[in-house]
Amino acid sequence: MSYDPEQEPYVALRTKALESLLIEKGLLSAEAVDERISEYERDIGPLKGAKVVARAWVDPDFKGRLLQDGAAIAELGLPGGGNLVVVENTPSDHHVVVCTRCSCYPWSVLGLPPTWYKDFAYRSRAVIEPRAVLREFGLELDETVTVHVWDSSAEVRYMVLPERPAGTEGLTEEELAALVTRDAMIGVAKVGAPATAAVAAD
Amino acid sequence: MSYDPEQEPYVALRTKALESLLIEKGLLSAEAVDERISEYERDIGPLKGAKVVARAWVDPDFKGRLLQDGAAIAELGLPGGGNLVVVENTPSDHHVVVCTRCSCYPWSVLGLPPTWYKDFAYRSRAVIEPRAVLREFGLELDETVTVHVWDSSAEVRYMVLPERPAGTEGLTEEELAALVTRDAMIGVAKVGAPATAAVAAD
Amino acid sequence: MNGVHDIGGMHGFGPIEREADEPHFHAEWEAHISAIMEIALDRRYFTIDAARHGIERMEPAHYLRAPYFERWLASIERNLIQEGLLTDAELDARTEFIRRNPGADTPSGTSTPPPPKSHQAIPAPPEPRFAVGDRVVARNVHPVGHTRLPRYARGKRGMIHRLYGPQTFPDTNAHGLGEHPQPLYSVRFEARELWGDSAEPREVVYLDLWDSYLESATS
Amino acid sequence: MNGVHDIGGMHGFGPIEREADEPHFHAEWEAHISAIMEIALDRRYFTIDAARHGIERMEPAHYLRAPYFERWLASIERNLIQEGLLTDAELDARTEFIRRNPGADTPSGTSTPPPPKSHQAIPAPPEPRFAVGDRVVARNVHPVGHTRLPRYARGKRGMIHRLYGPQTFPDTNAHGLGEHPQPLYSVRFEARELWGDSAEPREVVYLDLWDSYLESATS
Repeated sequence: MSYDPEQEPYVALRTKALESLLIEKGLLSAEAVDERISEYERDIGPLKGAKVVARAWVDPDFKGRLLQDGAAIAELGLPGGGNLVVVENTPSDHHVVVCTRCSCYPWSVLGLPPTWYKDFAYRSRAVIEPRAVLREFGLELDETVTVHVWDSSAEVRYMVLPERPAGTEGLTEEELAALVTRDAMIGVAKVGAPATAAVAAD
Repeated sequence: MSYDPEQEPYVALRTKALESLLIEKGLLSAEAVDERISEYERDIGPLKGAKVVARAWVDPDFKGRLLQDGAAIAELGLPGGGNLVVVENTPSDHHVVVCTRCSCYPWSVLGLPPTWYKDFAYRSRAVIEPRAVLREFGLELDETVTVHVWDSSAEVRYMVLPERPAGTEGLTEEELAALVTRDAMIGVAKVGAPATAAVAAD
Repeated sequence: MNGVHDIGGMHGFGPIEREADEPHFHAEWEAHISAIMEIALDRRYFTIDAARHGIERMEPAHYLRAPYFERWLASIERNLIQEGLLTDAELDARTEFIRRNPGADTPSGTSTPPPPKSHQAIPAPPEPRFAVGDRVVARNVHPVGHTRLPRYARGKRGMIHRLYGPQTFPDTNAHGLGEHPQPLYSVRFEARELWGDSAEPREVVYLDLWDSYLESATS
Repeated sequence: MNGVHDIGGMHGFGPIEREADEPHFHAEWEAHISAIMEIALDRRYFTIDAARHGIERMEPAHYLRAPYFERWLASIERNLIQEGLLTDAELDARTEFIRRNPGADTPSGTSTPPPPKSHQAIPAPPEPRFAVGDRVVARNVHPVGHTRLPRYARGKRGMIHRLYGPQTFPDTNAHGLGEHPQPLYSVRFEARELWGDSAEPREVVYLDLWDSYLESATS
């Protein structure tokens, strides 16, 4: 098949062909596709995860239940915690999440994954040189810190509970949630103090 | 850089550019390149190896020296045996040669390697499923035979001494050499008896 | 399978490239592929394990060259064709039609959707063979089919970190051979065990591994 | 490095494709690349180890996509540029000139060839640590640089099958860090040790391994 690069990319044409054939065969409805796409457009990214983190920071009992079982996010009205495991960063232990074989990601709390999470560089390197990877994200860990890498090889999904930054004692739960970034919940960043949060936000 | 597929392939242009720059800089002479290319054109492929095999079949003392040290090919006036190791196929042991990480090959006795030897399929599979690979070459080994796979990872080069086929008792050394194929000296084939040799030859 | 997708620990893929203000999708077709994949999985046209394996079976150079959602497209195609729901020729012809007639109508649905495949009877999962703290070895296996046990962990010693409930076994489910749930474990590996002297200091790696991927380290 | 070139034991590369009556080269440029490579090695513009590593450092998707002699071209370019004998810009410009002026003369040699690089002093190789029949383990290492120890053998037990004389150590020589010759051994591995239950019956694999790739299996 000849392909003119001035035209639509071949994958776009092929996708239209696939969708149209599936609709013709009654295997798919255009409405169902549109509905999913609207959901993507409404995707609030990592805001759900940020709410979970903020609550865990202000409510030690909730934090305990959350670390025991990710299903505790239901207490915030959030679905999808059934296969969620939350791991907690501390001054001595840093956690970071990857999926080396495909792109498993905690969608229920973080929304759609960034492309770098799905790219070969992150997938290949995070398990063998996590400190070098974190350095590229601007995060230099002290050599006394243990790095815990979670390679999501099954249907369990991992989210990192970042450390609460200093100087946030007076903030409300909502203000705290606004500090929490997607990258901090993947484990490739820390949550910055309020003064620096604007810079650290993704 | 724009590239018109009707023109010469980009790699051909790039090769010309490389050669012309090296000549301009005095790092290469056109004559030296031409001389090498003439050598390739005169390359007699696996005929040297075939001579070695035939001699080993008719001269047990030579065979002993050859299996001890590939440098014995010098007795036939052949250079390049200094890093050569010859391994002998028998009814109980079958040897096959591969280079999984690049394309190391016993050029001094077999000439230029075939493309399949350098391709990913052979390189990846020969060490993990040699019997399946040999089957694709039409060689079904009895399950009692041990398969020895030589992955050429250093500057040693391996050549297989195939089994002498039955029914060749009356043949001269030259006639025997004519039966021996490149594939048999790589170890992906056996040497056929004279009646079938025309079919088995590569 | 020992495929190029099993990329953990590989070198040569360069620095991590981040995009500022990245959109959810970089082209409209990507959102459509994502939606079609989700619907196909919901309707059980194929399983998530078959979807992953469909990506893994891409020609290796194509896998490395294709953008992310093109890999999904490749797997959707392969699985639908394998299930007999589409043919490659139909897809080629329809693609060509759309290329020649941009914006033209294509036939709308003429049949009712098939009912979702019913679940097969699922055997009861075996009891967990290991407990938290047990020393285990990930088996040195190299199956040609789908597996979630990465090459970098095979033959390596670890410790059971946590028990999870049983999960569908991908190695059978990806091939339509049944769900055969098994106990799943979080297994903790010291980086030094995985990478030898090349390991960074103070690193541990956790993998979620099924019961049959593991052997007792003392056996 | 753990690169895509380290392909032994991988799945997914399909059947072996043989060509009947295959010519030595499939295009004229291939013969030229082969000649240029041989001359460059003879003249010691770079070492065979650097040549191999130049191929290994190709972008992985390019490595898998490029025909064989294009991989040689890539390595020659990279090594000559690294040695300061050429620049990428010169190559781009000359390629463009030849594209626009097919058949036109290009400048002929204006300088005399540099004398071949003299060999550096080569340290005496250490004595072999192992003897035929010794049980050894290939080290579990994952260097980012060049190595000839394939991933499939790392951490695996074998037996010294044969001693060879010392050979230049590729892991240093590829990086211009000296020849540092070491004893070389033919090491025999049972396929079952390498591939576990996935091994074919009655198979052994031999690798030529340098002294420092090995540890005693009893230590």
